Amino acid sequence: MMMSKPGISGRRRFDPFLLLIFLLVLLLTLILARAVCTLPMGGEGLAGEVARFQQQSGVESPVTAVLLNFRGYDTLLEVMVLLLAVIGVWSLATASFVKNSFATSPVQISVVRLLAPLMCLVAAYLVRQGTHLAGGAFQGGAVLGAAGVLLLVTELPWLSVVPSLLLRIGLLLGPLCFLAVAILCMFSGRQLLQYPSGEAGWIVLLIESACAVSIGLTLASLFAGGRPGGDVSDD
Amino acid sequence: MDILHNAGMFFIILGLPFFLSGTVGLLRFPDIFTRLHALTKADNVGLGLIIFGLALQSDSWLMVARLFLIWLLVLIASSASCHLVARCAMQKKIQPWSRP
Amino acid sequence: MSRIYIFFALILLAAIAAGMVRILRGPTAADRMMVAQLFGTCGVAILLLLAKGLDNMVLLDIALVFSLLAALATMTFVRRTWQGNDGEGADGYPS
Amino acid sequence: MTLIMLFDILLVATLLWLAWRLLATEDIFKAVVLFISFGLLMALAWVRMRAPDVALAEAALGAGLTGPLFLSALRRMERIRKEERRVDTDEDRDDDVKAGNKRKETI
Repeated sequence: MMMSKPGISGRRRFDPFLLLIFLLVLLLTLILARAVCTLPMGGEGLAGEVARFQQQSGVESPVTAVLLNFRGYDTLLEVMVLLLAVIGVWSLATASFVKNSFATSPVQISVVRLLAPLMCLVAAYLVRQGTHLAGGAFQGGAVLGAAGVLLLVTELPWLSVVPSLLLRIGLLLGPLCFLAVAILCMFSGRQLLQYPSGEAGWIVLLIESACAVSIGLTLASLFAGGRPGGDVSDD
Repeated sequence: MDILHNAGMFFIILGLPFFLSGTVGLLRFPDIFTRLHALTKADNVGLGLIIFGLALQSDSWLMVARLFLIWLLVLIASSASCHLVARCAMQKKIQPWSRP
Repeated sequence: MSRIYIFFALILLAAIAAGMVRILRGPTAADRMMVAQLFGTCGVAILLLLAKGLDNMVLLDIALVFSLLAALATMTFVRRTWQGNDGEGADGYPS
Repeated sequence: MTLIMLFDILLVATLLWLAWRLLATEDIFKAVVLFISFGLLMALAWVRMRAPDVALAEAALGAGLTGPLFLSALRRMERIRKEERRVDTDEDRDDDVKAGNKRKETI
């Protein structure tokens, strides 16, 4: 940004490296175009397969059925990846809750007071909606994370006030819940993540709610940019 | 039913010029305060009219409630961010435009 | 009949596309940021019109999320980028 | 249904133009704003591709989270850069800085 003053000279110089990148990108585009052109046309893919087993999945939305039932292990690993991301960020830095030297506008504080609970409510609504329409754990978790970010931006440093143990439990809630269900399924004589038939509905909802909490906390912790060290630094 | 539909359409069509004038204001007005004014007021009136029109055409009260909730949220968001940006611009001592 | 709603949505999309010129031009950082605000309001209107035109009520949820999060980017911008940034000139350029 | 096609074409054209400007611009802040706008429009594009789930996620992440994340990262970057500069000026022009204490002007 400091370099971004208009009128910096030498911007348009010829660079052989850029030419190489351009050629490589062109090559990639051609390969992708060829791959797209050779796709079988008119096939319905796996949509019919999903529709056939929709009844067993316990939910009405095909997307949620695929994410949490048919391809449950995939989602399990994704949730683990999010957890790993937080662990990585936490081991790199401590969060600095920067105090802005300007006072927060009272308007902002009251708007946040109004919006943050509403966001939590909408997050719950989206998770609930995920069983039959669009929505689900990731969407709800993202809205929950946005609520956390909103509080952090307004300098209500909840992340350093919440007991560390509680925060860690919240972060682990989704993955642990998912794993527990997966392993319990194995103990009762089924495959990994093969839910008992007829009870898949509430199991999916349980996993989704737990994951939404974890994803929301994960996103908010990633925004804070480090392990909440506890004290508020002023910079 | 039909008259409600037509009235709704009337309000939606009435709302569109507000959006267009908001964009024109954003592009043509001389300084940040006037642009804020154009953007956060005209657009919200336009959205309100469109939502009112859609509410007249909708067939359930739940839908009407959801539409008005959305409008309320946009109103809160716009007014709050308008206030924050304008306050910050005043703190930075950006001079409001005046007729030369 | 549903085509008329799509036509309205098209007009609003054109308004958004025109508004983007302000991102490139806008002298201060806040001018650029305001376009995101315009996108929020116009985007909600487009989504509502599309919901009616395509008869897909899920879009109302997306509009709800849009409107809920519309203020977040601007608030972050004001608190974290614009305000209390001491290396900045009066023109608001994040120099 | 040519009207909806027109809508799609305008949407795609705007998205491509945004992406190009986003990559070509030299001002990082401008790029961030363009990216936020890109996210909002991308949500509309997902709607048109009949993927409301993805559109919801894009609306929440693109509009709500990545924008603040980038703005916050930008601020952090600038602070780090400023501290580096401060060290530089301390080494180079120690007397100047001490005498005038004009850190802000040297930056």
